[in-house]
Amino acid sequence: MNPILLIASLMVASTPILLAALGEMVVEKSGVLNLGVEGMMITGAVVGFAIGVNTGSSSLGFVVAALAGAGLSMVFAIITQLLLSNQVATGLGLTLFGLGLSSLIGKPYVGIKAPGFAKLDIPLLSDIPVLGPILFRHDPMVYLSLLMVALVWYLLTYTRAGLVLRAVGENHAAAHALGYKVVRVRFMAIAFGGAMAGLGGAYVSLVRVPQWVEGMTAGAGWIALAIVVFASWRPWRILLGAYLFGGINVLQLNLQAAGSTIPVEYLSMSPYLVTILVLVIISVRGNHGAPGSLSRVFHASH
Amino acid sequence: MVRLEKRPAPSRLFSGLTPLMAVIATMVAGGILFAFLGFDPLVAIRTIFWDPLFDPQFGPYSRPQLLVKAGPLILIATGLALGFRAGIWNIGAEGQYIMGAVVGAGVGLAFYPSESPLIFPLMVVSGALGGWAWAMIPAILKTRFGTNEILVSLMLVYVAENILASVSSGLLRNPEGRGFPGSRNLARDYPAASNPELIAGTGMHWGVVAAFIVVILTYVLMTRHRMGYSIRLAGEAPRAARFAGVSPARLILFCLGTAGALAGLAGLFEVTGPAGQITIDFNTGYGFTAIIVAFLGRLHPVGILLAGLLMALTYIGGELAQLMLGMPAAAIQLFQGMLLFFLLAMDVFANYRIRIGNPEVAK
Amino acid sequence: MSDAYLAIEGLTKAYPGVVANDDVSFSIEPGQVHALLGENGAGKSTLVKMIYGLVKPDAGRMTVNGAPYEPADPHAARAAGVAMVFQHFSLFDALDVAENIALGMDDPPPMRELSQRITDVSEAYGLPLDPSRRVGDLSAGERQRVEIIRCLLQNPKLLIMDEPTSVLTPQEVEILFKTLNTLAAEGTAILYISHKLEEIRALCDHATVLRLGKVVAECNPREKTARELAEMMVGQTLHTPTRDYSEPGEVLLEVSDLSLTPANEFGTRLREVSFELRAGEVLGIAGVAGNGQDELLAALSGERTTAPGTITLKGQPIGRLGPNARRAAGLLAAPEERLGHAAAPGMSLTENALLTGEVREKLTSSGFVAWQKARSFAARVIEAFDVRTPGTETAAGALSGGNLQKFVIGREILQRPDVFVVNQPTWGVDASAAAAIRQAILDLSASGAGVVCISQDLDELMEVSDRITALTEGRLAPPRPAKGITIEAIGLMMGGAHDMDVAHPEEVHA
Amino acid sequence: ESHGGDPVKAGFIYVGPVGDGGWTYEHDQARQAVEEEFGDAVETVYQESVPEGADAERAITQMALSGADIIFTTSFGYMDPTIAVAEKFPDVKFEHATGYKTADNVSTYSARFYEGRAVQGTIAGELTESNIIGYIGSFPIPEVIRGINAAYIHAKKVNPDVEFKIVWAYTWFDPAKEADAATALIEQGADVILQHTDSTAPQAAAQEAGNVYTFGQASDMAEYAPKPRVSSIIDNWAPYYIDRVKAVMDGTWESQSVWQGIGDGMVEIGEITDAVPEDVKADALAIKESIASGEYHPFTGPLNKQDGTPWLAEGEVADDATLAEMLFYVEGIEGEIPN
Ligand SMILES: Nc1ncnc2c1ncn2[C@@H]1O[C@H](COP(=O)(O)OP(=O)(O)OP(=O)(O)O)[C@@H](O)[C@H]1O
Ligand SMILES: Nc1ncnc2c1ncn2[C@@H]1O[C@H](COP(=O)(O)OP(=O)(O)OP(=O)(O)O)[C@@H](O)[C@H]1O
Ligand SMILES: [Mg+2]
Ligand SMILES: [Mg+2]
Repeated sequence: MNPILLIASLMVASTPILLAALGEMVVEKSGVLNLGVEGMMITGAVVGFAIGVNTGSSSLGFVVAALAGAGLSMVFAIITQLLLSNQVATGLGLTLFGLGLSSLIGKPYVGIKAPGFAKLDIPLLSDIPVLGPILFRHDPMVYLSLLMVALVWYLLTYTRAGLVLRAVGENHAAAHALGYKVVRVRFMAIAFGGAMAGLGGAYVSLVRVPQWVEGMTAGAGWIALAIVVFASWRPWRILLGAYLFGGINVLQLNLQAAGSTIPVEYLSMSPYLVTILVLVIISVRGNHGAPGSLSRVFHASH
Repeated sequence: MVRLEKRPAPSRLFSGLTPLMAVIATMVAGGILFAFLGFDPLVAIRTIFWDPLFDPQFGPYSRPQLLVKAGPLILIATGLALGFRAGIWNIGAEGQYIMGAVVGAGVGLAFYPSESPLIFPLMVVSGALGGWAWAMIPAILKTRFGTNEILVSLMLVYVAENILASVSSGLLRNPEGRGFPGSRNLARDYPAASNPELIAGTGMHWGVVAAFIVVILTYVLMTRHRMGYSIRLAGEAPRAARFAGVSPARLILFCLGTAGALAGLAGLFEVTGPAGQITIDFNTGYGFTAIIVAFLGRLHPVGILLAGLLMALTYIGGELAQLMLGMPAAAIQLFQGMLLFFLLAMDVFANYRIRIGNPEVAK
Repeated sequence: MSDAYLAIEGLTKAYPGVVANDDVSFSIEPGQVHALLGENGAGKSTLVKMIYGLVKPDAGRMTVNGAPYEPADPHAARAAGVAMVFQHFSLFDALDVAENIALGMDDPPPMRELSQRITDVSEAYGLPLDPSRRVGDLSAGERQRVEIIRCLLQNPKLLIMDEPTSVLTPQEVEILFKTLNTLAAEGTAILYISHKLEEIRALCDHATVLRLGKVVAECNPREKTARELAEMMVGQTLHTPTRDYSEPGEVLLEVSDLSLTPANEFGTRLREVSFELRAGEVLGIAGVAGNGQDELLAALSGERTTAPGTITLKGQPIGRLGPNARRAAGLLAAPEERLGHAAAPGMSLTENALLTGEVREKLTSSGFVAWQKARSFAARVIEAFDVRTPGTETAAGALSGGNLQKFVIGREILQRPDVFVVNQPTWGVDASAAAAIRQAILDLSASGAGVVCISQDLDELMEVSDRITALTEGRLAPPRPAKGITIEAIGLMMGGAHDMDVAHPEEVHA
Repeated sequence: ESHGGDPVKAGFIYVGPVGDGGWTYEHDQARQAVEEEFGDAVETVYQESVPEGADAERAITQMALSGADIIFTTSFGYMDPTIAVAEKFPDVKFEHATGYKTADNVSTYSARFYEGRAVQGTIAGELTESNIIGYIGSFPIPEVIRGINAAYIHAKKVNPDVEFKIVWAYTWFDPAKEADAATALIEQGADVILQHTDSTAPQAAAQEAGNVYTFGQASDMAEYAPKPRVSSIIDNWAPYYIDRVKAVMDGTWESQSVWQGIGDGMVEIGEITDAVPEDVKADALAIKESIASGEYHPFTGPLNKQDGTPWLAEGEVADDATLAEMLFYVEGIEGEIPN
């Protein structure tokens, strides 16, 4: 088993859930629970693919997929933030809606090959032994996802916008009393979450697979939601969680391929079991940190 | 400008009216969607909402099927609602449903080909225990280590799916099934283990009966019993619940355990009745759909009963629309999503008054 | 009127079913300390929220320095020089002090600079604060400081304070008043809301009295007695608690060497608390919130259990028993936080009656709730304690603070406890309701029960207690007879260790 | 009886969405071929994404109620529901794919995909340079195991040094996971990948890796030709469906149980591309021809089971019953079948 190749492929395998989970974390940091990640991802997947095929440009596909994810998330935002509906049920509805929408949109695209998406082969750097293949021979989205982790972390920790976002998620009544537009902040966070889920979905259809097939995200959105909980709402832990989950998945397949004697059933359950195990260890050490207003309805009386 | 003004108490009139308004709004929006896809909107709407109930060709068959489809949804959703009321987030009912079916069927198959009348009751108990045990994992991790139950219960769904795949091509495989995955057919080939239709043509099997009983029991539990009171109190004000002497750990164990047992029961009734056998793809997402049903029913047993029946109607109506009109399954899914959105969005009228226009602002 | 900083004319605001402010007019001049008085629900908070841009008036107008003033939101209000300390804190527990303060400013300097300014300003005003601490870890008094510093950093022209002193020690109040006087002297107008009329008399030079949303009087509070002020608010003559000192009876409750680690990271550790309580006696426990009051109440009510022998009730060790077992044994309690602890805001009064009445009032039989009995128990509480509410099916959260507090206290007292433990019985409650509650406590002890009354309000303690002690950083001072004790003496008891320094972090985390 | 003016109504129950690009997609292609063949004389209806289990019986019943004359239930899991509904509708003809239970009005049909696997195995064995062939399995069921065995036997025949590495994905369809599985196999040294899952993700992974060969599964996957996809097994249900609908029209429909392969056209071998050397292509075509003509059976002795016990003697041919229930590897394959 070659650890270099393993790390390189886990980075690719984890990118969709990393993107989606990071977006959802920002949404939850603002105090909103959107369970529609799967629906937004699959919509991003089909729209990104369709645009990619029609224009021949995967990059454009990604951009439009992000817009589509954000657009779909606005349905959720309007219903939960303006019409004050229950977030859990609305999010589940969004998943249903997104799955249906995507397969309608995707009908003409079944069986078509995706346009290519060039890898960055950063000269010199990619030739460094060991690190080169791990770090410098991926497609731009892998780097973008890492950059987004850093960016989200920086924005949340060091900027005023991030501070306001956290404040709104922590205690929306107090944030409102100080004059912050709770609903507006949440709309923006939800849109960001939608865009990131859209990107994650498009990564599946344009890079990972790459093809359009109905239902192709196959539950990645749920895993992304779980990663947010796993990460206790912290950006770098999102990276850890996504890479851990993706990594174990890749590792177990590699172990199978290498003819390991561990029974296959156990191997194929291992990503879920290890995630639970790590979470238990983390929670024994007592670290939770769910935003205080998470999934609570906010209504300001005037 | 439009403003929302909270009503002192939810309007009874609108609580009754909003589901109706939502259905009408969905018909209009859905009609537009169907027209856009090239279907006659009126025919489409009629096929989905009317034909399963009243079409002379399908009605007699579809009406009882509503109960068959709604039964497991209601059974699972009532259990989930207990926890949701108390702020306990079990979203792994799908896994508990699988484990109930696997354990229950496993126990039954262990006695094959017994003819004892005790087999089925024994399976019912083991099914409930299977779901209960699976739910105890997140419950115990939560009470012992404070581990988040959302993640654990969700991850255990995938583990249960793996177990299902494994037993249906291994441990529980039908020895006379020519090596194909899947257990013996309990409904057809193992009378002592089957969950038959109780009154021919009604769709009533034990699972439906159980769903109705559970609705009544949870209604009584929630309104008359101190456990129901404790659950509502814990969801409403956790500190007050502790002050009232409610033990949070016991509540977690009770709510997760009950939800798990009910999901397990649902799985057992399905596997012994409508589905008939354990297969790799035995589970069809009831555990997740039930979350929607629970919230659509406003976490209230009677509401859940109605919501379950409504969901079942859209499923069966959707099947007929596919069959009769050639409508793609995706359009039905989209339509169901829309119905949900409208139902949830219209709720606002029950809880808030809509005020239009700005009151005179000081000039 | 032309020299007024803020002038209000005819402000009106209606909520469904209630006119919170009805044609309210008055003005505040620079340097004036202006009190806003009124019963619970009189409309004080609503009025100041309109000034701060949080609530839009239905009618009326405001001017600042003669120019029309229509704040669209709090940012606009802050831009006009208005700052506000909220009645219910507007703080974020998971964020640190500096972040909380930055959120209250429209154009905060970079964090490092801000931290420095926080340190500077807080020291200049004698309100020390560590900018890097998490607000969730702070005591109530410290949290109050955060709110005040947040305002001070903006150099406000008008400072609104909605019930700021309910959580401060006498020393802290003194410092706050000094600060406010300094500010007033510098020309800042101050609008001050409090139910503590003696404070109003000490601090304010002008008062506007609201009743049912209308201005019913304006006066100079220094020229009135507290009683006169209270009667203006209520619109009728006020009844003061009466008491007769009697000889205490046998020991009912004995607490010995009670130590308790806090349930959460924000709590205070109890350290070897010991006392005894006799029949017919009220033991007053003074101290600033956050010094272990919540933990003491939890340990006594049974929410937290301890070694059996640490708490003895009528000779029975009860340390291991849970809340309901203790209720059965005769020990009842009323925690400080009404909403969410003593009562569930979303539930009806009947359901809230069941919350603690289940055992002693036998409101359940074999697990099933006898709702009819619960309802009539709630009705008895409402009747006996003059709780103003449409009926037993009203949600607890819809009651005003004072009325809910009467309900909570009444619910326990009507169960005829042998020992009653109450934390902050009149927190934020208006004068007439507070008087009624104190009277009920005295009546209870007169009937032979023992009462532990934990309160920050020293006047209140002096009024009801037979013996007084103080809880400081989880330690209890030896009780002293209340007769003849002075406020200063109690202040010393509770201040023994308590100077105005920030508590040492390792002690808080201990 | 003949159907005069009324069109025959043919119904199809699909397990996946018609857009899955694999199993269901190919069945729906065949349905369209039926429409094309008979025009107005036939009406087809279908219901997609019907879960196996509780919902299947209802879907089939409703289809029968709607007046279907013949109903194709296209997944193994529909077996018992098909039989149950057939009992209630004796005048409706039922065709169940891949099962083994028949009745007077229920036929079964299935394809001998393992014949195609033999061709693939031959090509794979000759193409591999690392002598490692990767195989992505879905679930450990006879159908899949048969394919593995057939491919292995023929790869071994042309390349005695060949070794199979098998990964079980435990899914029929999860493109991302299939991609990971392919990548893992490539990392373990495989330079030819066979798959028994339905998406093209492994093809893409192979293309990305460079010098790796793959085969289309269920559908042709021609978009990845000429390389990495060098050939394919295509499910071609059209001839059978046309045949059976015709039988209903003519009133000649009778219950039967068929297992058809290359010779009948139910299993097609997709074009072998030029990425395959001429001699290899010739070998592959030769074996395909001999299977098609019935002259050669892919499971012909001498063959031993994995543990070395004899299975087929020299020249002996496996019987269909054993093949149908095959749950063992042949000698030479390493690893255990899960369970
Ligand atoms: N957002 C709101 N919606 C509806 N009614 C409200 C709202 N806020 C206040 N009220 C009502 O307006 C009236 C005045 O409330 P307000 O909070 O101004 O009283 P207050 O004088 O501040 O009382 P307290 O001394 O308890 O703080 C009360 O009857 C209250 O019930
Ligand atoms: N959004 C609201 N809708 C309805 N009533 C409200 C709302 N917000 C506040 N109130 C009511 O306004 C009144 C005053 O509320 P406020 O928040 O000023 O404090 P309070 O509950 O009276 O507490 P305290 O007695 O400590 O001042 C209460 O009767 C409260 O129930
Ligand atoms: Mg107020
Ligand atoms: Mg108040």
